[in-house]
Amino acid sequence: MNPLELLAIILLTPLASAAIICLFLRRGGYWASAVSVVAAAVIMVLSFVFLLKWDGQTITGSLTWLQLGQDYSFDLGFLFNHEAATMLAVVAFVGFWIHVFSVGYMDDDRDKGRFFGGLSIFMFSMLGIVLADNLFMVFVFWELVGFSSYMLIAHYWDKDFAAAASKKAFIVNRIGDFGFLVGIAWAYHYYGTADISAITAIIKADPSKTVTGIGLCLMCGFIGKSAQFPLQVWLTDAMAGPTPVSALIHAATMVAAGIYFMVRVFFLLTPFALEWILWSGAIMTVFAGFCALGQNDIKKTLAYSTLAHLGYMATAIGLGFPGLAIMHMAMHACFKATLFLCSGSVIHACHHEQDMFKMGGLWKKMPVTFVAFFVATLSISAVPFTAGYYSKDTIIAGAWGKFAAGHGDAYAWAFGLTMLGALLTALYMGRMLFVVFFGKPNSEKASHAHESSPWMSVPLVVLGWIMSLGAGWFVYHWGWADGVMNALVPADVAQFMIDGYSHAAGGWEAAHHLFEESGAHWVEYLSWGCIIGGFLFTFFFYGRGPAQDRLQVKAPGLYHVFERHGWFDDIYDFYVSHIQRRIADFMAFIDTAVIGGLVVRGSGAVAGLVGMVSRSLHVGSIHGYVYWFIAGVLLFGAFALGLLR
Amino acid sequence: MTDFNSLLLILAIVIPLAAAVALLFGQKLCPCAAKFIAGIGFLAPAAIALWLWGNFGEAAKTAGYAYMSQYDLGMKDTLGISLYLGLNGISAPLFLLAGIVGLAAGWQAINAKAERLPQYLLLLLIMQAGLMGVFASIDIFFFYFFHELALIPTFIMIGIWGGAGRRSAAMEMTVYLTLGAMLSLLGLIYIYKASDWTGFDLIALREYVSAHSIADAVQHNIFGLLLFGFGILVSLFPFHSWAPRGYAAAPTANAMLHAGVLKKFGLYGLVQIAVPLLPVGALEWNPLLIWLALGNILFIGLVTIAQRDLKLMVGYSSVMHMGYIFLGIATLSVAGVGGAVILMFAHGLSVALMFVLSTAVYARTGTYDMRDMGGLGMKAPLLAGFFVAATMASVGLPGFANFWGEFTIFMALWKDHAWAVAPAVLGIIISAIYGLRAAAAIFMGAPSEAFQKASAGKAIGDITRAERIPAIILIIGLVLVGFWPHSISTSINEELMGDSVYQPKVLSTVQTPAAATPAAGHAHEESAS
Amino acid sequence: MSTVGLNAYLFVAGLLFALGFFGVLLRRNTLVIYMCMELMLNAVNLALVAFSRFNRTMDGNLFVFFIITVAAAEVAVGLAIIVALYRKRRTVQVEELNALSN
Amino acid sequence: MNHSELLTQLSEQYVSTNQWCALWPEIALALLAVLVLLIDLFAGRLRARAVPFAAIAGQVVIFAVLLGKLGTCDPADSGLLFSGMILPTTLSEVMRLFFLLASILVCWLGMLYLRKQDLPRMEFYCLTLIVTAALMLLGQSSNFVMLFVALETVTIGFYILVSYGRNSIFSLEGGLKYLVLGGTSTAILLFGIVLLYGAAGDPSLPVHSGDSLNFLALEQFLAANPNNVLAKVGMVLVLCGVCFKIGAVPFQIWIPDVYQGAPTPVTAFLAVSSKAAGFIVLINLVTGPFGPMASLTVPLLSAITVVTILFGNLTALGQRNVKRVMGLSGIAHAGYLLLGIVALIQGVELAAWAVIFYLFTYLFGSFTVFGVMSHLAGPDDENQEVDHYVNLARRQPFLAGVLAIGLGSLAGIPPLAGFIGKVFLFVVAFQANLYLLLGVAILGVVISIYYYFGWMREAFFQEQTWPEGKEEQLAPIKVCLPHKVAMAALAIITVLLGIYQGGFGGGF
Amino acid sequence: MHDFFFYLFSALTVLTALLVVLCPNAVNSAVFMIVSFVGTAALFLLLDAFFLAILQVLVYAGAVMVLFLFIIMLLDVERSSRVRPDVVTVVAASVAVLLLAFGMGYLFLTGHDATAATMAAVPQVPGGANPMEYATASRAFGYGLFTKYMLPFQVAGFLLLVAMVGVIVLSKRLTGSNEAGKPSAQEIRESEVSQS
Repeated sequence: MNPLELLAIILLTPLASAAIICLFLRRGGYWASAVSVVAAAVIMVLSFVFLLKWDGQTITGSLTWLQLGQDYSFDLGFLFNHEAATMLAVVAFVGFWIHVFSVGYMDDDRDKGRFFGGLSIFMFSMLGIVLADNLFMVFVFWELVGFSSYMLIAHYWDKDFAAAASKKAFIVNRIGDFGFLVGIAWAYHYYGTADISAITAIIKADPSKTVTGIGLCLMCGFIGKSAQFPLQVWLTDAMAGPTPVSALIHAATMVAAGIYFMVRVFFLLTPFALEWILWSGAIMTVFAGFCALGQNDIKKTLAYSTLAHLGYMATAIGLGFPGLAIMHMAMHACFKATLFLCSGSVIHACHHEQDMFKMGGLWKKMPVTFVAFFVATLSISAVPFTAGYYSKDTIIAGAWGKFAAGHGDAYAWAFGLTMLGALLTALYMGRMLFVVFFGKPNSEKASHAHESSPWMSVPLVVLGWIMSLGAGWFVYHWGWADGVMNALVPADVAQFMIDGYSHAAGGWEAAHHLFEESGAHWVEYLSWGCIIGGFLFTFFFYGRGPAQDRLQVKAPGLYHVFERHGWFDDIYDFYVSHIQRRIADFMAFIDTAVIGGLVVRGSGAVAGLVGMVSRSLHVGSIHGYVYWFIAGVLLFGAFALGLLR
Repeated sequence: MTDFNSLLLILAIVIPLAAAVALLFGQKLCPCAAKFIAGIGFLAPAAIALWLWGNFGEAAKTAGYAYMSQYDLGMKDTLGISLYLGLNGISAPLFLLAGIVGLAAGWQAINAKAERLPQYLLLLLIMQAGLMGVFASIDIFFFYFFHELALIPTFIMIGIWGGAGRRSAAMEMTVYLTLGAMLSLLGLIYIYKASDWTGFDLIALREYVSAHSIADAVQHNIFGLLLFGFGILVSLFPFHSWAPRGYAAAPTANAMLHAGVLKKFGLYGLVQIAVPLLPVGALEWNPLLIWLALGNILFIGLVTIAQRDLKLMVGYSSVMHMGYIFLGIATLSVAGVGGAVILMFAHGLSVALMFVLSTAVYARTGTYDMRDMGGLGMKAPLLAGFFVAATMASVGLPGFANFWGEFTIFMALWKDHAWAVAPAVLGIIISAIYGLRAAAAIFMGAPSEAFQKASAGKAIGDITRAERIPAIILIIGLVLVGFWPHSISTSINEELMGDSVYQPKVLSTVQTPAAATPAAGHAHEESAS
Repeated sequence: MSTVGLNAYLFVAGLLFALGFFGVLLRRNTLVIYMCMELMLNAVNLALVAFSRFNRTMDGNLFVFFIITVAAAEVAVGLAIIVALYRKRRTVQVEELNALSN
Repeated sequence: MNHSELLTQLSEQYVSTNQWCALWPEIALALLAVLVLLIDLFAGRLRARAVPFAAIAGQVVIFAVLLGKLGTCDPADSGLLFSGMILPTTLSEVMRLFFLLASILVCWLGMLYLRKQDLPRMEFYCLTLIVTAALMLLGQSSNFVMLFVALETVTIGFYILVSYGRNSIFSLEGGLKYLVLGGTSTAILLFGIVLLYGAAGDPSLPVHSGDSLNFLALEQFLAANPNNVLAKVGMVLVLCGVCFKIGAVPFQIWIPDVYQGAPTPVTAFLAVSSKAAGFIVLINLVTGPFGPMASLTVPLLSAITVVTILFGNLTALGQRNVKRVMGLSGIAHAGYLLLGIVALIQGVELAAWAVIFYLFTYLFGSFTVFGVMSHLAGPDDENQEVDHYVNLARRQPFLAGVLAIGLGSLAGIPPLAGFIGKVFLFVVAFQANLYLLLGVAILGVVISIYYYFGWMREAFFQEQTWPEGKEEQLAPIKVCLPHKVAMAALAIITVLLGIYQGGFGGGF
Repeated sequence: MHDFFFYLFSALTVLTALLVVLCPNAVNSAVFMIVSFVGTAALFLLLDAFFLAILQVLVYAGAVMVLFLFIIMLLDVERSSRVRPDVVTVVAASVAVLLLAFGMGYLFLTGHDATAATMAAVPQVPGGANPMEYATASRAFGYGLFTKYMLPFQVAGFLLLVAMVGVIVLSKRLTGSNEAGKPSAQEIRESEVSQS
């Protein structure tokens, strides 16, 4: 089969699934989930078949979708290269397992049709972003993932917070899309094409043709989608959606799409744009880490963690290691999905209780979940030889390497911030681990918790036990882990992550190499120290299974800052409910009072007034009327005599 | 000349009229007979439009027009007016739009349970006939004539079957739209004069213009007249005050047809008549047009955000979207104008859909005030689904036809007016804000107290078949074009490519005699931005 | 032989016309107003005859004949109306005849 | 001096042109009027039905014959008739039809009106017939004497008709006002004629004429002496008189009061026929004798046009009495028509047809409305408020529909005839480059929408605060079949003329 | 001689006309009106329009003014005609009329004057050169009326018919009320005005 056709089938399968569910299975809950899961399975199988057969060459192909005039055409096309391969693997693999998990998690939900339809639409849109070969098409699917995200966040739509969160997510994403779209238009007119490969060729031929503005505008899209500063506010609210959604969309794939896109158009980014990304990413790692410490909600904590790790990815891009960012994205997809799924499992077990301090002591009741969570915690904290270690630590090290290689002080700052971020990761993850799983149950619901069904636990095992632990390791030590890996992961997928970028001077190896050159091994030790120190501190500070947050007790002010997320939401809320609304009301006032009232109806009133005056001239007296005549005669006569001209 | 398909074209106008006449004389008929007659009156044009659309690609064309036929009604020799019908690449999709929306509106109306239903349907049928005529006319006088024919029932329908505040709304709308119509009429007659009394036949006029173009100053004047005349009819900022109030007061089927199809008259006039015949004028008025269109998008967008009344909001949003279309026309390029035409098509479907659904919401909540709603989605999930789809369509989500229009316009706009892109794109945020806010306020969250009180003891069902079918008709149109824009873009593209005005080269040569003014204006905006 | 020319007659006619107008404007009695209108017609007649004489054509004189005929008919009808109105309103004063007004 | 020689000369010069056959419709009308008198005298009990029947049927026959002969004989062949008193043209032929049609409709309205009144009946038809005959002559006259006599026949006829409702002080007062103001305007007109006569006959001037009351002679004189002050003043005074007839500012002031006071059919007669007569005279004047004075007439009439359109429309705003509305809107229509006249003076020949066409649309539109008004009017004829039309669409949907068509046509709404009429006028105005006037005209049209639709609004839109009991108090309105047919015919013609103009559009 | 008579009669005409306007009593006005008409007739004589002078005296001074006087007496309007016009009316009317008179004066006193020389003798009946030549004999009227002005003459007849019918319509008492017993709205509203 033609590879393009295969890709098209992969892309269209979820669309077909969504269409079937939307048209026929709106009320057929189980059938809908079956269709959706089968579609996800087909995607996964076909993707891996495709990847295994792929020879590593870039595949492109397109057809015209809309043509107007000679110079404007909107193409539908695929650009399949290394980052696409990685992303495809991640989306297909993680997506499938989360689908499976959802079957269990959504077991008692009455709107399964809507949920699984949404998941299918999401898969479709996400795959579209992965495969798109031009900016226009990226934008199309960009919007569509935004929509599916909106739809899934609003799954519990009878809840006010879900309604608000979905709205917020979509609108904030649109703000990002505003810049994105401007950037696309700019790029399109500047380069005369929206095709990514064509633009690549142009820039390769003439590197001076990069424009900071275009990069920054495109970055807006990334900022919105990947919830970077200052548009990060929507992601934590997005946790209002069902947990599998949080896992798939708001942790593993969609939010990473921003990173993926930045990697795709990496060649467009000027040093200035990169530095901007670097700073925003690095600061986000710390900021989100602190905020995570102030959350009681298990999912919100994870959401901040996601923000922080997106910050890491951004840092990697900012450092100039797009491959590394992709790799971290892949690793993050594994462990963060695991963490979310675990939290989903816990929440499901605790009858939708999300407050960590009402849980506790769950490790005995839910061993599978616990193990998965534990492994993922290690991974996210970048404990050596777990998945996170290979990517995250390399980012920190890469930052140092850049600084050491004399590229500027900004890299030192980036290093410092990311390192602090690593410490914070250990802190909030440790806090979570100890609070949720150790000690004694703190509530009725937690005490009745029990392990979830196989639908949920199997994905936990696959994603958590195996992938979180092994992904990076397999990747890195590919050469001698052949036997194990072959059974689980297609060889090439892992390989791309390494050598797909090594030659691009922006991959994992490049970063690692740079770091090795600097010879600063203390960095490694420091990061280990951070991890160990962080865990120890949390172990002692929070204790096992506490009923309340000790930080909140000891330092309420600080905790409040963390909890309120630096009052970002409040500022935005203030803007929306006061400033924007006042402006809108004022405009509406102008519209109704001035334009509609004063001008339009005012002129009507003036006409009416003049009419009243002229009407009052009809006094009814003959005399009054004869005056008109004599006036008329005089005027006419004067006119004839030339007195009026 | 008059072959079968040409006959069909005129039948698309005559059948609704005949149905209207039948209803007029058959007022004593039983309601089902009236419904049946009206049903034929709506179904026939839609079917004909689809058929003609399907055959458009293969049809024999003269000067880009297919299915031509001409009838002299007495003014051909003196005023050069004749009933001259045909479809070209731009009018054909809009003709189709008129057919589709007409069918949807007709269906809605037939099931509307309106008081004095036969009269209601009668007026709607007249409107439908006018709409079919507008886009089928080659003669620009009849183009105008049919528009007015379709406009008149609006006033009456608003007055009789309208909602709150209809008396003043109908009056304001009538007076205001008459002003617009009169200005555009003057403009059209002016064209007749400026072209040495060639007549009102668009084909001949184009030939005339290509042979000897109209003097620049005259072009300037005519285009100004047409711009403001059409602008009022299309609710160009700041001439829009009639629209939201009018739509809010209008009965649903009427609002669907008016906002969906009739309003496209002015835009269509600009694309087909004003710009091709008066390229220099278009160029000179362009800067102002862009500013006004941005006013539509930004100012009206913000006003829309402030609306609490669902129907007013839909009305305002429809005004806002006109801004995009004006921008598309202002690009004066194939892409931009093509995008504008696509958006005209798409907006026609989506706004009609919004009106259907708003009415469906009203039927359940008993109010249009969004603050008194909430949580309707739990009781009417399908309605909610439709509504969200409609919102997303009007917000410009890919997969719906609107996206193509908006996106293409943004892309085309950059070429000559890069500064205007950013403010224009701001509109996508604004429309997302009000669209989603409405969806959330109506369908999501917990029911408001007022709604709980109002709906206490009432069974609120999901969308009924009468409401569903128009909605489905419209959504199918939106999605089909959304997924396969070629379906309408091909003919538009061909037509526009044949139009020398929209070609970049020709414009620049045309520009030279009057280059000073537009160039200066342009430079001014560049610095202003 | 006289030195009085056409213009002298015309001036007299004009003066009569103006006086007639003055009366129409000034008087409140409908009958007198009506008489003043006859005065205006009379002025016209005078001018017409003068022109006719000085232009040496008969048409002016013949026109006067028609004007007198019409004036007589008008007077008859007008007086009938005034009388009928007087029967209803018991007045012929202009200021009291303003039932029709805004 | 040989008297027989003189007589021979006279008969050769003047009597040989007296072709009475050319005036057969006028003569037939006059005879019909006499017949009506005779019927009234002798028919006894039958007369209540016989008189209107005879009047209408007779006119219809004349109308049919005239219509049949239209275009078969070229009036230009006959040339000057009655020693230059009469100059039939295609235009005047058409206007004959116009006046006949209007007269038939007035008689029809008269039947409706007189049914509700305690008034003498027969004389109404007799007067209408004679006035119509005079109107027809007026349209053809090409001599000021003829013009004056015909005009006075019309005017005196109208004095009587306006005061016809003699039981009503309003009718009589309207008659008196029309009498005084009409008399004044007659005097002004006469003074103007005299000055023209004097100037054109002055032997000391070039191209003076021995027949200086004749239009042709006058035209030649004015062409040769464009700066003669007497002639200029005479001309504007004549225009004053004509402006009184057509109701142009500042000679429009009588209109609302007189229209309100006059019986409804007479109001219609005044609004349509009298105004049309003014316009046909104006057309004859500006294309004939005043043609050379375009430099004076164009600015003067342009200014009048502007003021007339604005005054008529603005004053009609907020007017509640429908007869006054019709009057004031009639002023506005006169303004639109003046637009055509100005274009005509500028040399746009089509303009005459535009004016005629507009007059026809105005006729159909007006009579449609007046027909409805006559049905709704109570015995107190002058008291017809817009408020009486509330809920008409429910009480009598047929009348409401007809009213809507009539008002729509007057407002100039497609697809009704009035719209085409306006388009026609606009086109000719464009041909004459009258941009300012066009601007004012559309402003006027826009304003007019307000009161026309305000009226329609009362008829159609249900009053939300309509008290429950009030509806029953209103007597049901009955429309007999013949009246229904008549009104439906008017409405249908109004619609058809908007869609298909046929010969109307092309100058016959 | 001619001049003297002109000044005399024109002064008489104008002054009596002024008195017509100014006389508060309608009867007096009517009487002065008759004098004014006679003065005009005299001016006609000066202009060699003998037939018209006679006609003027007969029809105007004789018939019309007598009719006026008759009606004035009949209506007995002395009561209200005593009311003097208010100042505003006087001023406004005077200003308007002065403007008018000024215009007339401007028109007639500044224009070219056909001098007395053109007042040359006129024949009794028209000569052969111009059948409508000015002539003093009343026969000349006949020539005009029955040849050139035949049609207006006939129409004038109908005009008189109209006037006659009109006066009858306006004045005759209806014998059999068509819809008797139905009080009209006017009657109710005008109940304060007593019927004659």
